[in-house]
Amino acid sequence: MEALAMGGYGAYVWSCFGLAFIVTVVIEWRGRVRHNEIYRDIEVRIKALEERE
Amino acid sequence: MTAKLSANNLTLIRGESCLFQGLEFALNPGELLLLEGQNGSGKTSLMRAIAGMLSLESGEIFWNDMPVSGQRQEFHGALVWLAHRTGLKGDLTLVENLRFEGSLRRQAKTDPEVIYERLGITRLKRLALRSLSAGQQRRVALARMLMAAVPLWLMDEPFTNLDREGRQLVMDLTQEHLERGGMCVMAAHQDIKIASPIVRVRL
Amino acid sequence: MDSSNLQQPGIFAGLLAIIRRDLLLAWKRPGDVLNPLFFFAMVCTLFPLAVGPSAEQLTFSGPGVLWVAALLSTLLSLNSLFMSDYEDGSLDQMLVSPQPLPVLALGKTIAHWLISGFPLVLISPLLAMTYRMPSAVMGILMLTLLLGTISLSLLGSIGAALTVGLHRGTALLSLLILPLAMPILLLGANTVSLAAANDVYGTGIWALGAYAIASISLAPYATAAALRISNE
Amino acid sequence: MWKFFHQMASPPYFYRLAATLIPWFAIPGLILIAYGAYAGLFLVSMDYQQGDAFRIIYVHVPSAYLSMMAYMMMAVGGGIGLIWRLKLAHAVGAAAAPLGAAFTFLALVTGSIWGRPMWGTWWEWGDPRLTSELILLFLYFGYMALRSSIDDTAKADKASAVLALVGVVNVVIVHFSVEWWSSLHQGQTVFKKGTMDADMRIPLFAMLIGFSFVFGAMLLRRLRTEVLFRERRTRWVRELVLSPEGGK
Repeated sequence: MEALAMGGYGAYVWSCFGLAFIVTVVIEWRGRVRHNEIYRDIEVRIKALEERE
Repeated sequence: MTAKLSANNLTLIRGESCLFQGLEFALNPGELLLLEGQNGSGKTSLMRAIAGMLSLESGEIFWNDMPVSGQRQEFHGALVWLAHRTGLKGDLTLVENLRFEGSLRRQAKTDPEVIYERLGITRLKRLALRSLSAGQQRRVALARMLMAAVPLWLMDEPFTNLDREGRQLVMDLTQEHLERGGMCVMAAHQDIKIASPIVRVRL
Repeated sequence: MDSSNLQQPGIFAGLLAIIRRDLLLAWKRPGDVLNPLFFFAMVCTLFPLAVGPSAEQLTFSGPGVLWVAALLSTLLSLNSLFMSDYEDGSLDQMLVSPQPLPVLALGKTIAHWLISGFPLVLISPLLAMTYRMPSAVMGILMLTLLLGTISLSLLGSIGAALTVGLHRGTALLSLLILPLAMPILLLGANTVSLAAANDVYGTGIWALGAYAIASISLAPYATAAALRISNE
Repeated sequence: MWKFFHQMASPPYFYRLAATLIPWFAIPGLILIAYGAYAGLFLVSMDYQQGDAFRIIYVHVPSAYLSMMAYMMMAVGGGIGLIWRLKLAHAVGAAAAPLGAAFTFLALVTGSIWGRPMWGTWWEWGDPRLTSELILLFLYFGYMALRSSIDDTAKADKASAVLALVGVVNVVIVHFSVEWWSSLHQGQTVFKKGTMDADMRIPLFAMLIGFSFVFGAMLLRRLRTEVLFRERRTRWVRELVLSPEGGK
């Protein structure tokens, strides 16, 4: 427990590491969501074209 | 293949649509290149590509059988561009506008007064261009073209805003230019009556 | 006026021609010259109204306020640099001109500076006086503004060329140019502050001079490239 | 050599290659970060001046490093794209910008959190690095705003490449002018050079390399998205989508 408190600086240190984790995860997750959206749009458009032919 | 102005395998993509693909032409002195097609078929885009304002997806335009991209300044020194928007300043007078243009490129030996007279704009010399009608402004743009001593005229829809007399004048001027050994690239959606050889490109 | 150029005119003739044309245009529309000046004067007036007329505070913050006002006023006038050329087709004519495009871009920027930057340098002592700036420092203020507005105009011409023809041009231009212009502001304002505090201020002047020379020689190429891209 | 580059730059090839490469970047990166974070948090003994607060450098420094690397990549990619007309190089700029902005933000916030116990304030204008980092964030905003306000992708690519090249010259000027400015005002920085022991440095290197690898993986994933979007009208994308195994 004492190791986690970091001699009173625990809140600062842990919030930095936590924030780094959150920012990285969020930006990666947003990237994946965008990829899937674009993929789905292309898929829908191409399949619609296929059916018309 | 030898020609003064030529192009091979031009492909142009604008946004989502392919305007033309594998387009070719060759033009020699005394000939008119006529670009035909509906509105929006890419006539203006092709003109802009010839003038070097649009980057092509593929293909190359040649001037004296050398790629234009390697001699842009020389090529631009040999052409004038007459576009839908005149590129003249409404706040300046006819003379002020043409004087500016004259300091940028080589000028013909003809006396400017003769050119003004021919185009019927002598009386308008001291007026700000803003106060002239669209047709009169068009005639000023024609004056700029005549005053430049260049072999190649690029004319995008030169007949718009002109009355019947004006249209005839454009055709006469073009004819004279071609007979002198000049060249024209013209985009028009009406038929033109010119005795010189015409190279047609259908878009 | 000799209008029978049988030879292709040189680049210097082209440069002078475009400067002359733009000055003539500004002469016919004096509002373009006066608006940035009024804006400059008004921003300088806002500050004492906001923080109070205490002489000590005004002396202390004068250089900074004058410089921020100059920066914003230059930015305001930059938006129209290529706008009318784009709209009336003159930009197309510039692009197919036998004159090199960087030369024409430089000419337009010089004309712009003569219209908006230079008058601002000239009236700055007047406003500096209201901030109780000692007259010895005013020379330094004018020198830094002279060098700084040249750099700002050139830097801004790149931004103006990139945003010409875009709908949200004005706001976007500020967003692009302000971070790029921060070093100029920082050097200019702090040099004047140092001079006001009787400190050594040479570094800032040299740095501003170097910045101005570098931007005269490099910015026109970037502006020309940006114009070609924007007008495609 | 040239043939290799051209093959690399061919979109369908790159799209598949990137998918196989991503785990090769992500897994070593995550292992290095796990080690670096553990060592930085628990194994390394605390700094005698700053106490345990100095452990923040283990996220701050890699973020600041990546924020500048990403801008460099945008500029280099833009330059290559303009000169050799390589569309993939332009895509690098589009993919790197949001990542770079995120790491710049991270560097700013961690720097500010670190400054709080050191200076007693969340923001200290006198610190040259934080100020430079803030200007860098604005440069990223400008770049992304320009990109998103031009609809035509090819045009947006070229315009933003010019901006990135102008910006990268400016980053250097910003750096030096801000240093000069803060020296005038007796600015202080908490990041001092040459005061680090070897056992502090090794986890920092691990974090730097780990962050770079993870950045690489994230960049590759975003590049795949860019390539897919830009090539959406082509035959290979059509075949990819219609193939039974799909191509996500």
